[in-house]
Amino acid sequence: MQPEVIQSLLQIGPTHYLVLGATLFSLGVLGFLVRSNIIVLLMCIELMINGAGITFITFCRQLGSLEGQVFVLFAMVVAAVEIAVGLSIVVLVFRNRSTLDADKMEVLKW
Amino acid sequence: MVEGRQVFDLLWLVPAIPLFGAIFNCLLGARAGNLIVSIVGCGSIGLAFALSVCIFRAFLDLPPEDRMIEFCVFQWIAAGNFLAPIDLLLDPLSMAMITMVSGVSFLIHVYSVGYMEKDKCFARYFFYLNLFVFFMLTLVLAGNFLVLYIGWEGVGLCSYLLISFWYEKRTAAAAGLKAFVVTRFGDFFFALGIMLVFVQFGTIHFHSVFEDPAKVIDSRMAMWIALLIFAGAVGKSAQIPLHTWLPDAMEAPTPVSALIHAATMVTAGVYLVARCYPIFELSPVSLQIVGITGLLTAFISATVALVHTDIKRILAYSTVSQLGHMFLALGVGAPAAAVFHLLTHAFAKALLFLGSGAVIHALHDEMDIRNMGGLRQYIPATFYTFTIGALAMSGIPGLAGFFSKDAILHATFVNGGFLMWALIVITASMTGFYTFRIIFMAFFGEKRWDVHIHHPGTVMVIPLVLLALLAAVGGYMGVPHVLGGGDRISNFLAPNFGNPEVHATAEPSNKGVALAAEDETAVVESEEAAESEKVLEGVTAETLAEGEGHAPAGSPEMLLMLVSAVMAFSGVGLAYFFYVTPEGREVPAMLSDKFGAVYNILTNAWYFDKVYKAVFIDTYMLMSEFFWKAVDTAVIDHAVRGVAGSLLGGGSIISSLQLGLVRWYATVMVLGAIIIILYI
Amino acid sequence: MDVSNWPILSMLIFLPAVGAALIFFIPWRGDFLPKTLALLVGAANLWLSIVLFRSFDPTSADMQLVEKSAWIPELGASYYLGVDGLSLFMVMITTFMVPVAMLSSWDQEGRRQDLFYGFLLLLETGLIGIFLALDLLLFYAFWEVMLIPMYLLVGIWGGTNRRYATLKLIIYTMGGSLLMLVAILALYFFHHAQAGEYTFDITKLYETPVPPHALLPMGLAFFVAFAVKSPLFPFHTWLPDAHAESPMAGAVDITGLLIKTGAYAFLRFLLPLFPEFSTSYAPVVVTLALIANLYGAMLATVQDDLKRLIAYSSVSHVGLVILGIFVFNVQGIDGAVFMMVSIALCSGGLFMVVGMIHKRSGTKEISQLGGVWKDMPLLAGFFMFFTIASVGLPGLSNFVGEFLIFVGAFKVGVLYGVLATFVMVLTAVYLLWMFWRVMLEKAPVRARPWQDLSMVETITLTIPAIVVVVLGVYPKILLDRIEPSALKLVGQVKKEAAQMDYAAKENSIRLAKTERGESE
Amino acid sequence: MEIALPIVNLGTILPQLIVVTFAVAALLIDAFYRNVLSVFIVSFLGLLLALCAVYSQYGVAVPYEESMVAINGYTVFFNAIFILVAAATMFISLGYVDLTGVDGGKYYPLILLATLGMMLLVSSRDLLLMFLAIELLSVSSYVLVASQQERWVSNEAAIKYMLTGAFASAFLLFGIALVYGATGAIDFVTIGRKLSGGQALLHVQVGIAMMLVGLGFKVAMVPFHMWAPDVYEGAPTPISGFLSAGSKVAVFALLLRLFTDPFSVPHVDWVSALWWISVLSMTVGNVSALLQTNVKRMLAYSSIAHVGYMLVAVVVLGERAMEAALLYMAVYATTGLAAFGCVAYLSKGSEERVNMQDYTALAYSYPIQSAVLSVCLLSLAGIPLTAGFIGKFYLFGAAVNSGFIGLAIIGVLNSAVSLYYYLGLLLRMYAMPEGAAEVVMSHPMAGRLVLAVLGITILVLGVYPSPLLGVIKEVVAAIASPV
Repeated sequence: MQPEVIQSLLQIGPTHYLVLGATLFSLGVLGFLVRSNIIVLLMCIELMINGAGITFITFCRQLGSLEGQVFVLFAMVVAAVEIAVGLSIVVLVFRNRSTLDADKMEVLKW
Repeated sequence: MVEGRQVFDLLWLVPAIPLFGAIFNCLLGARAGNLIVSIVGCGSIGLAFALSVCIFRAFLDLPPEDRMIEFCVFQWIAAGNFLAPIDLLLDPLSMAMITMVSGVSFLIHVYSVGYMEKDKCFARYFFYLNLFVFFMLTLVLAGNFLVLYIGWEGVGLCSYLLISFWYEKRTAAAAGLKAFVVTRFGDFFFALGIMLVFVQFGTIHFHSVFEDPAKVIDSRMAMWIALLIFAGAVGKSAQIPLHTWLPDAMEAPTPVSALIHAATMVTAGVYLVARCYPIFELSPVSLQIVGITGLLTAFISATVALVHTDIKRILAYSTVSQLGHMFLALGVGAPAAAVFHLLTHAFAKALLFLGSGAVIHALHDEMDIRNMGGLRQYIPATFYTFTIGALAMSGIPGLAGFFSKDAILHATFVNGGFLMWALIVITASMTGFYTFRIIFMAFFGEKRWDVHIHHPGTVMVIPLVLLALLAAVGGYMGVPHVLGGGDRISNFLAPNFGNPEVHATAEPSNKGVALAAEDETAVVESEEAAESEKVLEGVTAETLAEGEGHAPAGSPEMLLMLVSAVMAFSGVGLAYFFYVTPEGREVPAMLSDKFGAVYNILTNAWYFDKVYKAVFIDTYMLMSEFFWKAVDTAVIDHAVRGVAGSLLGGGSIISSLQLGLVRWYATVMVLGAIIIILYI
Repeated sequence: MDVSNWPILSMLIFLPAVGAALIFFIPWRGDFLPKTLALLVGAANLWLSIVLFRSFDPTSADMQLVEKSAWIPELGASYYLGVDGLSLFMVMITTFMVPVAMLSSWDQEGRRQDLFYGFLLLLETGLIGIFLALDLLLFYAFWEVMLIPMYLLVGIWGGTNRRYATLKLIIYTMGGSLLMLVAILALYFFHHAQAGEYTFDITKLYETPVPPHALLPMGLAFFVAFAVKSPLFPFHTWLPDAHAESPMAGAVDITGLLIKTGAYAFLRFLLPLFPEFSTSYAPVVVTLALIANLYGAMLATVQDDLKRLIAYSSVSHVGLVILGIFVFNVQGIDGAVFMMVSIALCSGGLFMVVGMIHKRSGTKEISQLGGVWKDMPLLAGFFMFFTIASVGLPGLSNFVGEFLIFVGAFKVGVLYGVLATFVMVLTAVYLLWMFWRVMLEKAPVRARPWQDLSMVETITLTIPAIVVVVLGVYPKILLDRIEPSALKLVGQVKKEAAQMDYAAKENSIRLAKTERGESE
Repeated sequence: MEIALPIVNLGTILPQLIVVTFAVAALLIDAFYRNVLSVFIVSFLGLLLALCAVYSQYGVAVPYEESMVAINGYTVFFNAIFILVAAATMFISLGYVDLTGVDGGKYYPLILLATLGMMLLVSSRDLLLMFLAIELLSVSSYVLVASQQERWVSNEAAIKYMLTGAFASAFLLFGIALVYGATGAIDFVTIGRKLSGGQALLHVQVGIAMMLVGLGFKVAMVPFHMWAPDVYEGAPTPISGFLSAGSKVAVFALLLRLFTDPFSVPHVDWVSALWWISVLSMTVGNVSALLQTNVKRMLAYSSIAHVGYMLVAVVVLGERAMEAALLYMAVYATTGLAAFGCVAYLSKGSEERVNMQDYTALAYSYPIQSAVLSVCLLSLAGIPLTAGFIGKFYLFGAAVNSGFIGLAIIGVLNSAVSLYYYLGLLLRMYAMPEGAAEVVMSHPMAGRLVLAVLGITILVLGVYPSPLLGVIKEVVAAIASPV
C-alpha cells in the first residue's frame, strides 16, 4: 500500500466523520432490530439521530454553510421531544402492562 | 246471401269464425254451460263450412284460368327485403281443402258433443278443437310460406294440446310431447326450406315463387329446397322415419284422432308437397325420394297394422300407410290422384275412427279388439257405417277408396314400374285384411266382454251416417275415363297441376323413379328420361287429339283395376278365413309361433321407438348432463372460484406477515430501504 | 296537455329516482302506501314512455328528442340524452316491465317492502339511463350504478344462498366493465389527439378511428364488459345463480331488463365505435353466440331448479340475440331488438308464473312438483301460454324475433342459419318437458289443494300476455321504428352491406306493391 | 460568513398563528378550568378563524423565495382541507370522547397542534421547516393515539406508532443530511437547481431513498405500511380518521411537491421504484383487506390501497396528474374521515363496534350512520356518481394519458377486487334483521349532522364535481410554473 494512502487514512478528514456518522446510524438501526426493551429501542433511535447529526456537522464544515448546524440544534430538540413523549407513553404502557418488552405487544396483528 | 265475386272478400272469415269460436270458448267457456259451448263450437265451424260452400259455388262459376284469388289481410313482418304479409290464396287446391276440412270438422264437432258430454273439461276441449280448425284453415289458405308456417305450427300445437288432453295420464303427457317434438324436428327443416326459398327467390310469396321457378334456380338448388320442404312434410304426415309419433297420438280423445290424426292435420304434409309441386317437378331426385319414402311407409306400416290388437293403433298405422300412398302418388307424378286420395281417405278414415270411438264408448273405453266381438247386434248403426268405411278404405270397387287408390296404382304402374306397383298392390290387400280383421273381431264372433253397453246417441250417429254417405259416393268426383267418368277432380285441379293427362302418362322424372326402383345407373336414367320426353310429347299430342275416353292405355288400366280389386277382396277373404271360419281360427296363432321373429318385429313396429330412444334421446340427455357437470360447473365456475380463492388465500398469507411485532416492522422497513437504495 | 316541449327523456330517468327518494326519506307507516306510491310512479313512467312513443318519428334514423347540456365541462363530459329506434323499445319495455314486476311481488312476504320497491325504482332509473345516454361517461355511470339496487334486491330479499350469488353477480359484472373504463379513457385521449377536444359524446367518438395496435385490446375490453352483462357463453355462469337466488321481481328484472343492457350496449357502442373490430372478429362472436344458443338449451334440459332452467333458457335466447346483432344485416338487427323486447315479456312471464307456484309450494325443484294443473287450471293456462310463446309459436312475439334472426344468419352463412334454427327443436324439448313435469300427470298427495291465481296475480299475468299476442300478430309497430336505425347501424358497420340492403328493400317494396296490385 | 435570515411576514402565517394561539389558549383553559366543553368551543373557534384567515389568503401569492412560509393556491387549498378535517374530527369526537374516557381537555388542543403541523408542512419551503412540521404532526398524533389511557389496544397502538415513527424520522433526518451534503442547501429551490445541474452522486441517491423511507412511513406506503393497520385499529376511531384523512394527505401533499420539482432529477430512477411501490401498495392493501373481520382494520388496509392509487399520480407527474392527485386527496380526505366517523358513531355504549358481525342489519337501527357509511364505501370502491369515482377516473385518466396503461389496468383490477369487501360490508348492513332490532344508542346530533354533511358532499362531488375541479385546475395552473 502506498505511503500517501496510509497518510490520508491516518489524516483525520471529513470522510472519517461521515463514516462515523453512518456507523452510528447503522448501529442504531441494528440495535433497534435486535433488542426488545423499549427503553433500549428509544436509545437506539437516539443513536441514529446523533449519527445524522454528525453527518450534518461534517457537511456544513465541508460546505461552510450554517444551515446544517441550525438543523442539528433543531434535531436535538426534536429528539428530546420525541424521547419525552415516548417515555410518557412507555410509562402509560408500563402502568397497564407492567412490562417493557416490545415483543409482548402483539395484541394488534394480522 | 252474398253473390258474385264479393263473396271472395269474405274469404278471411273462413278461418276467422272458428277463431272467434275458440276465443269465446277460451275466455267464457268455463262459465257458460256445455250447451252454449257446444253451440258456439259447432256453430262456428258450421258457419265456416257454409261460407266455404258458398265460396265454392262462386268459385265454380269462374272460368278455370282465373281460378286464382289472392287476398292480403295486412302486412305482418317486414324487415329489410324480408316481407311476410298475411295473405290468403284461393285456388282449386285450397278450395277443395277448405271445403273438406270445414265439412269434416263440422261433423266431428257434432260427434264430439255426444262423445265428450261426460267430460269436465268440455269447454277446454272445444277451445282446442276450434283453435285447431282455425290453424288448419289458415294453413290451407296461406298465400305465402310464412303464413302457411303459422298454420303448420299452430296445428302442431293443437295436436299437442289435444293428445295430452287427459293430462293426468302419464302416457298422454308423453305422447303429446313426443308428437310435438318429432314434428318440430320436421318443422326445423321446413323452416330452413323457407329461408332457402327466401334467399334464392328474394320473396316467400307463393305466386311469385311458383310462377316460374326454373327461371331462378337450377335443378340442384330445387332439390335442396324440395327435400327440406319434404322433410317438414315427413314430420307432419308421419312418414318414415318420423312416423313414430302418430300411433302414440292415439292417446287423444277419439274424435280428435279422427279429425287431426286421420282427416286433416296429418294430410297437411301431402298438401304442402302438392302446393310446392312446381319446385319438386324441377328435380327428379326429390320426386324419387318422395315416392320411395311413401312406398316404404305404406308397406311397413301396413305390415305393423296386421298384428296390432289395439283398435285405434291399427287405424293409426293404416293412416300412416294411406298417407304413404298419397306420397307415392306425388312421387310418381300424380298429384291430383294424391289429393283425390287425400279427400276420400279423409272421409273413410274419419268414419272409421268415429266408428271405433262409438265402439270404445260402448264398451267403456275398451280398446283391445281381442276383448270385443259380437257387437253387430248391439250397436247396428255403428256396425253398418263402420263396415262402409272399411269397404271404402280397403278399396272395394264402387266405393270412394277404390277410385282414388286405383288412380294411384295406375300412375305407379305407368311411371313407377312393376316393382313399385307390385309392392303397393300387396299393401292394398293388407289394407283389406287388417281393416276387416277389426270388423270380424269386433262385430262378429262371440262376445268377449261383459259390461252394460253405452248406446251412441243420435248426435254421434248422424255424423257417422253422413260420413258413411260421403265415403260411399265421394269417389264419384274422380271416376276415371275408362269407366266413362270425367275424372272431374283432376280437371278441377288442373290450374294447380296442369293437364291431368300429362301427369297420368309418362313424365321424365317419374320414369326416373321407375329406373331407380329397378336400380339402373343414373346415366341411363338421364338419357332414358330424355327420350321418354319425346315419347311424352307424342303421347300427349295423340291423347289430346283423340280427346276424352278410351285411350289405348285403357285396356291395361282396366286390367290393373281388376287386379287391385281382386287383391283387396283376397285380403278381406283372408281376414274372414282367419277370424270367422272355425277352421281358420287357429291359423294366426300358428303363424305367430312359426314366424316368431317376424312377428316380434311387427309387434314392436320394427323397433323404431327403441332405436330412437337409445340413439337420440339418451345420448342427448347424457351430453347435456356432461356439459352441465363438466363444462359449466367444473371448468368455468371453478375457474372463477379459483381466481377468487387465490385472492383470498393471498390475502390471508400477506396479512399473516403482519406479525404485530415492532421490531419486525422495523426490519421490513430497513429491508425495504435497502432494496430501494440498491434499486435507485 | 302539451307535452311537446317537455324534457321527456330526463323525466323518464328521474321520475323513478324521485319516487324512490320519497319512499326512502318519508317515514311511512306500514308497506301499503309506499308500495302504492311506487306503483303509481311506475305507471306514470309508463305513461311518459307512451308519450315518448307518440312523439317519436318512425321515419328518421337519427337521435330524437335530444337533450344536451354541459355536465363536467372540465372533462368534456356532457349530459347528453337521445332516443332512436334501437333504444325506444328498450325504454318502453323497461317502463312496462317494472310496474309488472311490482305487481308480481305485490303480496310477497318479507319485511321492509317499502325499501324493496324503492330499489326497484332506482333500478328503473339506472336502466333507462343506460338506454338513453349518448355520453360515454354518463352511460358508464348508469351502467355501474344500476347494479347497486340490483345487488341489494337480490342480496336482501333473495334466497338462502344469496350472499354467494350476489357477490358473484357484482364481481362478474363490475369486474367485467372496469376494464372498459380504461378503454373508454384510451378512446377519449385518442379522440383528443385527433380532434383536439376532450369529449365523451359518442356521436363524435364514432368518427374516431382507433389506431390498429390498440384496436384489439380496446375492442376486447368493451366486448368483455358487454358479454358478461349479456351474458354470452363463457361468461354466463353468474346468471343461473343470480336467478335462482333472486326474489321474483328481481328475477323478472334480471331476465327482462338487466341482461338486455348488454346486448343493447353491443348495438349502441361496440359496433359503431369499433366497426373494424366488430367485423373482423364477428366469426368468433358468432361462434360463441351459437354455442351459447345450443349449449344454454341443452343445459336447460337437465336442470331441476325451475329458475335455473329459465335462466339457462335466457342464456340460449341471448345467444340468439347476439347472433342477430353480429350478422350485420337488417333482418338480424331488427330481429335482435325485437327478440330482446320479446324475451323480457316471455321469460318474465314464465318467471312470474314460477314465482307464483313457488309461493304456494315453497319449492322450485321440478322433481317435487307435478300435477299442478289440477289445482290451478288458470295458472296452468298462463304457464302454457308463456311456454309456447318462448317455444316460438308463430303469432306470438318470440317467433317474429327468432325467425328474423334465423333469416339474418342464414343470409350470412348457411351453417349459421342451420345451427341457429336447430335451437327451435331443443327449445321445444326442454320447455315442454318442463311443462310436463311441473303441470301434467297426477299430483302427489297434498295437505290441501293450492289456491288458484288471485285477482292481482291474474292481472299481472294478463297484461304481458296481451302484449305478447299483440306484438306477435302486429310486429310492425316495432319493426317500422327499429328499421331506420338498424339500417343506419348496418351502414356504420359496413358500408357496402348497407347499400345492398337499401337496394334490396327498394325493389322488394316495389315487388310487394305490384303483388298487392294484383291481389286487390 | 453571513447568513441570510429568512424574512417572515406575520400576515403570511396568520392562519398558523391563529391555530397555535388558540391551541395554547385551550390548553390553558383546560389547565385552569378543566371544562371540556369550553375547550372544545375555543379550539373550534380557533379553527373557524383560521379558516377565515386562509380564505383571506385565497388568490394572494407569496413565493417561496420571499418567505419561509409561502402562500399559493396549493397551500391555501390544503390548509383549508386540513382545517375542515380537523373541525370535522372534533365534531365526530364529540360523543365519542366522553363515552370512551378520553381526556378531552388535551385532546382537542392536540388536534389543533397536529393541524398546525400539517399546515406548516404544505407551506414549508425548506427541509428544516418540513422536518419540524412533520415532527410536530407526528408527536402530537402519538399522543392522540395514546389518548385512551385505559384501553390497552390504544396504548399498544401508541407505543408501536411512536417507536416505528421515531425510527422512520431518524431515516428521514439522515436522508436530509445526505441531501444537504450533496447540495449544500436546505431550501427546495436551490436543491432542485443543484441536483438538476449536478452529476450522479451516491449520497444523493441514498439520501433521496432514505427520505422516501421517512415520508413513505408517514403515508403508509408498502413496505413501510405495517404500522398502519395496528395503529388505525388501536387508536380512537376519530383519530384513525384524522390520521388517514389528515396526516396522510399532508405528508402526501409534500411528497408530491418534492418529487415534482426538486427531486425530479434525470439520474435518479425513483419513478420505476415508485411504480412498484404503488402497485404493491394497491395490491397488498386490497388483498389483505379481503379477509378482515374488524372494520377499522379493513379501512386501514383500504387506506393503504388508496395510497397506492395516489402514488399513481406521483409516478405519472405532469399537470394532469397533479390535478388528479389534488382531487383524489380532497376526495379521500372526505371519504376516509366520514367512514371512520360513522364507525365511531356506531359505537354501542363505551366500547366500539368494530366486529363485522355486529354490522348485520344495522341500517334499520342507525339509518343516518349506515347511509353515510354506505356512501363512503361506494365512494371508496369507486362507484360512479360518488366522489370516489371521479377521483379514480381522473387519476387513471392521467395515467392512460401519459402511457402508463399497465398501471391503470392494475389499478382498475384492484378496485374490482376491493368491491368484494366494500360491498360485502354494505350488504351486511342492509341485511334483514333476524331477531328484534337492538336498542338504539343516541349519539350527539351535531356529529351526525356533520356526518350527513360529509356524505352529501361525497355524493354532490360525485354528481357535480365541476366547481371543485375548477378550483383545482386554478391551483395547479398557479403553481405549474416551476416553483
